[in-house]
Amino acid sequence: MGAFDGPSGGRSTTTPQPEPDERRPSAPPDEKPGRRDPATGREPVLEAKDVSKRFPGVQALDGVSLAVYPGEVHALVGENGAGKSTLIKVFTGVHRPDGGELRYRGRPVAFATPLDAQRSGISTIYQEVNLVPMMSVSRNLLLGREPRNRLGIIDVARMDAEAERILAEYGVRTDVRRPLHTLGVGAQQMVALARAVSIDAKVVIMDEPTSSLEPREVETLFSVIRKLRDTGIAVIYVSHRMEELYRICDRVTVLRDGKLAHTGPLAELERLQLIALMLGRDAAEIGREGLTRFSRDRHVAADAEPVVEARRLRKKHVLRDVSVSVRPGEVVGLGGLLGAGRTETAKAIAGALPIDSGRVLVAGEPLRSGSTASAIRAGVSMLPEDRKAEGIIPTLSVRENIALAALPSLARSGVVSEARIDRIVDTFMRRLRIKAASPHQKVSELSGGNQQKVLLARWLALQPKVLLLDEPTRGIDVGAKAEVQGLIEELAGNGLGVLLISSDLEELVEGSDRIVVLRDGAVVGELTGDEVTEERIMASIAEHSREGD
Amino acid sequence: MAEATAASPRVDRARLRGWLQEYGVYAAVAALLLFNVLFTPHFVDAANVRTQLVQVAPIVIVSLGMALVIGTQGIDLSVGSVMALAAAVVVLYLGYGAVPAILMALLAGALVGAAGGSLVAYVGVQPIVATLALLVGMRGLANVLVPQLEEFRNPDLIALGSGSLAGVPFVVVAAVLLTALVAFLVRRTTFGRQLVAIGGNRAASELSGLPVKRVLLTVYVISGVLAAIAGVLATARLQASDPTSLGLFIELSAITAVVVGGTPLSGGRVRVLGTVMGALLMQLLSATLIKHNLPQSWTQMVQAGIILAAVYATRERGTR
Amino acid sequence: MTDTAMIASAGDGNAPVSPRSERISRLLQHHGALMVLLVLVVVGSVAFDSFATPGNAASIIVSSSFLAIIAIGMTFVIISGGIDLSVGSLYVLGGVLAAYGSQYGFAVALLLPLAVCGAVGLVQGLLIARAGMAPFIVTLAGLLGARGLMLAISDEGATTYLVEDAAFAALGQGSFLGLTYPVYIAIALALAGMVLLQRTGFGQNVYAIGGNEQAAALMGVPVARTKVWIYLMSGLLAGLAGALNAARLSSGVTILGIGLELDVIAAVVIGGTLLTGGAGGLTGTMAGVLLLGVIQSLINQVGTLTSAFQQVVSGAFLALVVIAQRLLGRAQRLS
Amino acid sequence: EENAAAPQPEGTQGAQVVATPTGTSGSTCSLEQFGGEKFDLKNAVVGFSQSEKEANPFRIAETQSIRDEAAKLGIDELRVTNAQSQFSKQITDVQQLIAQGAQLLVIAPLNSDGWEPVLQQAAEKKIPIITIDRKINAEPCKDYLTFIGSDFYEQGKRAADQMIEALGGKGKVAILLGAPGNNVTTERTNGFKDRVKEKAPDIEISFEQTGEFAREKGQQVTEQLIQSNPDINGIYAENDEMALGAVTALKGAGKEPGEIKIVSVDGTRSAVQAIVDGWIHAVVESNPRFGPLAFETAQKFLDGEPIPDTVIISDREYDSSNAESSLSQAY
Ligand SMILES: Nc1ncnc2c1ncn2[C@@H]1O[C@H](COP(=O)(O)OP(=O)(O)OP(=O)(O)O)[C@@H](O)[C@H]1O
Ligand SMILES: Nc1ncnc2c1ncn2[C@@H]1O[C@H](COP(=O)(O)OP(=O)(O)OP(=O)(O)O)[C@@H](O)[C@H]1O
Ligand SMILES: [Mg+2]
Ligand SMILES: [Mg+2]
Repeated sequence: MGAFDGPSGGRSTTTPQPEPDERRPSAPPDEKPGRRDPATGREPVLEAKDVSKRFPGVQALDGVSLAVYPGEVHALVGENGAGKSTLIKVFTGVHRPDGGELRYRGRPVAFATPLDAQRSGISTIYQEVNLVPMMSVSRNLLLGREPRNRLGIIDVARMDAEAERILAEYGVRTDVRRPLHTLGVGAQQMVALARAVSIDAKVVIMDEPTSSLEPREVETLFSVIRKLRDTGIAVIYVSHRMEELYRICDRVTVLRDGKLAHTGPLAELERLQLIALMLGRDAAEIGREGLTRFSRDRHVAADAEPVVEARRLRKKHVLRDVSVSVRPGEVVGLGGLLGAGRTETAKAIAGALPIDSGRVLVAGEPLRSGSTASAIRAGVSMLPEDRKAEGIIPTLSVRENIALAALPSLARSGVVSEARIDRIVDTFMRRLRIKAASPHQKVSELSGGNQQKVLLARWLALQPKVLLLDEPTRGIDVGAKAEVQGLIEELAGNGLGVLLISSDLEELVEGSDRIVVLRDGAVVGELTGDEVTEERIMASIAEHSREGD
Repeated sequence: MAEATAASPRVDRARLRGWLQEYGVYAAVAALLLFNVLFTPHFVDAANVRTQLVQVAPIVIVSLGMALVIGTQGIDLSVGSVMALAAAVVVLYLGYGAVPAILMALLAGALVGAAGGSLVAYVGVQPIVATLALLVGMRGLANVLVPQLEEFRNPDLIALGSGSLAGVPFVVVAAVLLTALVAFLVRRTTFGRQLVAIGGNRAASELSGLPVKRVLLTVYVISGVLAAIAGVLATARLQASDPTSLGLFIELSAITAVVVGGTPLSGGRVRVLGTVMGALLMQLLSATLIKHNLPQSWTQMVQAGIILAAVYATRERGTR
Repeated sequence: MTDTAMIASAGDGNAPVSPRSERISRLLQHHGALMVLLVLVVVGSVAFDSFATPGNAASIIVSSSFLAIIAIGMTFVIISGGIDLSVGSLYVLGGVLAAYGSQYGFAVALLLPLAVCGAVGLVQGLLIARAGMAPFIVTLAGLLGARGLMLAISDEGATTYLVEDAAFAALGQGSFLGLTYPVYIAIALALAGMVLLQRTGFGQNVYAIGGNEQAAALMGVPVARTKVWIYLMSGLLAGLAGALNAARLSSGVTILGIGLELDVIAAVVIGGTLLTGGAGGLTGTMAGVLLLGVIQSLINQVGTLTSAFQQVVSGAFLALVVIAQRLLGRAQRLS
Repeated sequence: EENAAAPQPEGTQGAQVVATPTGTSGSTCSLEQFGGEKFDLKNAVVGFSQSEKEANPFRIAETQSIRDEAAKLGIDELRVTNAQSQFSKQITDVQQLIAQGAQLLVIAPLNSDGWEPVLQQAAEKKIPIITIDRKINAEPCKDYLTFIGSDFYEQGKRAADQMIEALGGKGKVAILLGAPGNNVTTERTNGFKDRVKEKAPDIEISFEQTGEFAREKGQQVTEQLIQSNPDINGIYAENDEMALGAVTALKGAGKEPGEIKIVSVDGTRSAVQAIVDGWIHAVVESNPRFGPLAFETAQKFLDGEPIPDTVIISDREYDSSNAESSLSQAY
């Protein structure tokens, strides 16, 4: 069929065509199992040819081809919902493709289950952390490969020691016997990573592995990836973070709306061009308009009364006298490393975490502690960090999910008004550009980025005074990220107070008027004005680390 | 992605499958009706139709409450015992007249529901054990109150059981009204939306400021009251209060009706009409087997087979 | 790479261990039923002279052994996030088949119930794992179907087969140190179950499936196969318990096991296994089984309660036990 | 008021009368044969194991009769357990009674088979067992002392006689069976069917469904029955509760009293009243008042007298001729 090199690569005509020599010659491909990389002469280890996959209402993949070679890091990029995760799941046997062919090590394959794929040497870290929360860290890490004693019985002591050793390589030090869910999301992600890599794999697929990692963990991850590449393992790497792609990836495949938009070496593509390919827009045009980002030129009256004020929040082992305040129209960033207590601070303010002492004032009025309902009534909304566990209601539609928190205000004496719901849902779906087949599509069927937008819509529908955003752009594509950032800007401009938590330092710095730095559950610094830089944040953390140790 | 929704044959098949999932239970009821019309003598007599509807009414009412509870990812095993308790209370207070007696019975149902609901919502006991304790204890309590079957001659209560409105038995009227009420509750009220949200993801609902505990408590209270209503109606029909055997094992029938009707036990969804159809299916099935005079062994095995077939046809399939 | 270590809260350079309170909490949560059991036994011994006698203790233990065997299977089922309502019917079916089979000798008496109950379990497992049907419904159908089958082979329950084989009867009646063989069989099976659950790949898979089925599948757990085994095992154990009971009673009594599934589930859940799956264990289950036996025995000791009051008391007991266990766990977690 | 139905301790109304004082096989058992030791009944620990909840007239009257008689005889240490219809629980109950030091056991068995473990333990300690209302399938005088109760097969036969008479020897009859697997169900069914086959081959038994001994089930099954078999002439209900359920169903369907002949077994007051009202044709009694006879037998045994291995009591019959006058004797 030749689809791999065929016109599908350049079907979107507005995109700048890559140089011809980047693309492999269109020799009749089906004579030999697999073709050779022109540069190295190697055969692809994993290959998709003209693969299609349809979900009810969505053509998630439409004739997509992809070839990955041993010893390369292959970036897979595209907007939210472009089909990246779906393609990966087709590779690993989670979904069965409707059409097309998959080849692995030169032979056609159809993995029946992820287990088959894993056994054959394709190891995957999925977008959502997919581990078992209630099992211990070591059991999660070594599930299926537990060390046995002579009787064939699991040797628990050795298992724990082994797990501790493996995790130490990834910079995770924790009691491996505790249940996984007691770890932060980032640490869980590292466990998943360690698990995937320590399996003897030929191909390692990573679907947005860095979305919940700290900068330092990202470094750890990159050194792992480089090691993998050097030992001849192929890595498929999905991420929305452009700088990362350029640092670590050799080649790139761009998907757009389920179709192949481009494939080729990454170095030859400029960042702007890559974004243009993803968005399906003209590079020059994007260059002119720029991708909307934080403008950093907002001014908040320094003497304005804070709209929300947290005073000496204290919770044993978690928070130590944390005080934060946000004024109307101000974006306050919360900086700190994993486990610093940023999420807990936000949750305590939103009434979702019972605290031992301290109080939260909204517009001067104290909130009843430990009650999300009263916080919401007072105008405090929190976008939770863990979308899957604490955000979406998977059984309900997009519409129901958006309207959920605002229901009481959309109802008269307990009876909901469908018209009012429709109006709100319609407004926000358009304003946030939520991509769904219809408002009645199940939210669990949306791509990660769109789920996040649905959640944002849920909170905005409440017309809050204060918005607490915990990692609002995690797992969101460049376009959407810019939109969300623009939105934050806009909201703040309208007088909303925003508390922003982000592990993306660049975003934090660009977005915040002021940054409060946390470490080990305590405030260790506050940066304002020109002090708001990445270096100062890192310095502030480091300084106190030294003191602390 | 609007252009991607263009129809294709594959989508049609998916839609058909979705349709079967949604309406499979209706098809099953229709099939069973057809069988009976063809092979069961006197099946289409008005009197027979009436008998089937009257007999199914209490199960429908109990199942409605069960559907709500299951929607919140819970389960209520206490419904049968609540029926018995309501039967006991209603004869105890019958001296004050039918209406006060019935109100007391409903109150008793509400209290049992509140007890179960508090255990689940506030103490955090798993629904199945919380309501299991009530299943055991409340049947005992009913028997303490009314140690043996007690006949009554109160004309109002007897009329409730055997009278009719424009040819439709009161019992059936009650079931229809309650079905409409519950359907309204689920579809149109804040409470209904919150209930399914809590069943779908409790943590998220809590963070979204929903009154999770209150909703859970209310759901169990509603289930208790509905079971009490069913108990009163069954008692009125029997013209005797029989706390020993009234509602025995009805929780299993109700759960079956709910699940066969397409409400998943994993919560987050409630199908009211499906539940009614599920109850009807089970009723028609047992009527068919009785009318054809099958021995108990066969009855049970055939029931097992049909339940499996119905649920198999309507099951939610994975992505492949 | 160690310099990039993420320091956990207790970060003191060494691998941090969980705080002691957390461990105590875990212990209590896992062994809440055991604590309540101990309390009840102490209270019972003080309050009633005839409670702590060897005879009474033996009767509690012996009668609990059958429930215990079934509860082992149920523990696996519930940890995997499922439920098995068919055990009560399989128990009586197993007994009737064993008694029927005993006329052909020891082997048939033992193997016939295992084969049939195992087959029912297998079919249930296949329907649940391969066809993706809800365990509650599949096993509810199993409950009906197995009881129907039992009625069919016993002439609508009218025929009670007697155990003909002396060796087989001895399996249920013989005793050692005052306890009958089924007690030792139950203990052996429980120990084997613990090893299977905690120390084998199969056990890990069971926990993983119950904890997060989707993740388990993605982590390479053979979900369907594991589930089939779980239900097969539950069916086998219920059948075995029925067979042993038939040996003890010397006959295939047909009126057994109605509502037994609820007792078994109660025992497992009281034992600290989460009905939502993913957590729990057999130590708790065994404590839960004994707890139910002790509660019954205490009610019998009082001796003056009417049957209705007995039910009220056992319902209240059940509620108290779960509340106590729940609060114990919570208090520890908060501190 | 609740106790109105219970027998008056001093009255002889409705007391059991022994039908076969010497037992069917004629063999007897004495303390010597049994091998136990004599003890004073008054100061002894006596265990009574009831099978089902005291929630129907039969069980209430039965337990009450045992309690009353024990009180009358001045037995302080009467321990009563209730198996709540769970056979396994009954076995454990009796074992625990033994552990509590019971010297005499009175058992109302839930099931005839499966008593092996209890019998072994009792035999070791030489505890005499009197089983009432249902038999235990074991060896009298060795495994247990004696059985006192009705003959359920005979009850079925007598019900058949009543039905045959009511229908004049031909017609269609439906049976409302008791709970499946229950000995009582089996024997009352067999007695009825055998008698019909033998004496009235023109009577066709065209319908048999279980009503599980409960009134509501009896009503529901009858409702189904009269829709699908409108030509039915008679209903044999294996206990009074189901018969009364059938009556409610017939009333609801607009039938006249006596249009369909109902015969049942038990002799509860409501059923006898229904005979008076014309809805039930006849009731065969099954007398639950075992207390006096049981303790009398025990006393005789302890006194060294030989006692029969089976004591069948004579059950009365109620029909329109005697219903009104014997209403007060029904339980
Ligand atoms: N199980 C499913 N059922 C129905 N539709 C689905 C399902 N999974 C994915 N989709 C749809 O397929 C499309 C592609 O989704 P996919 O998850 O592959 O996107 P993605 O590129 O990984 O996006 P993101 O960057 O947000 O993770 C989306 O429109 C999504 O709604
Ligand atoms: N790996 C860990 N080891 C020990 N304790 C941890 C760990 N992860 C989290 N915690 C506990 O949780 C508290 C806050 O963790 P959390 O990860 O929610 O904070 P955070 O700053 O929001 O981090 P992030 O949002 O980046 O995950 C820590 O102070 C600590 O007590
Ligand atoms: Mg994705
Ligand atoms: Mg966080």
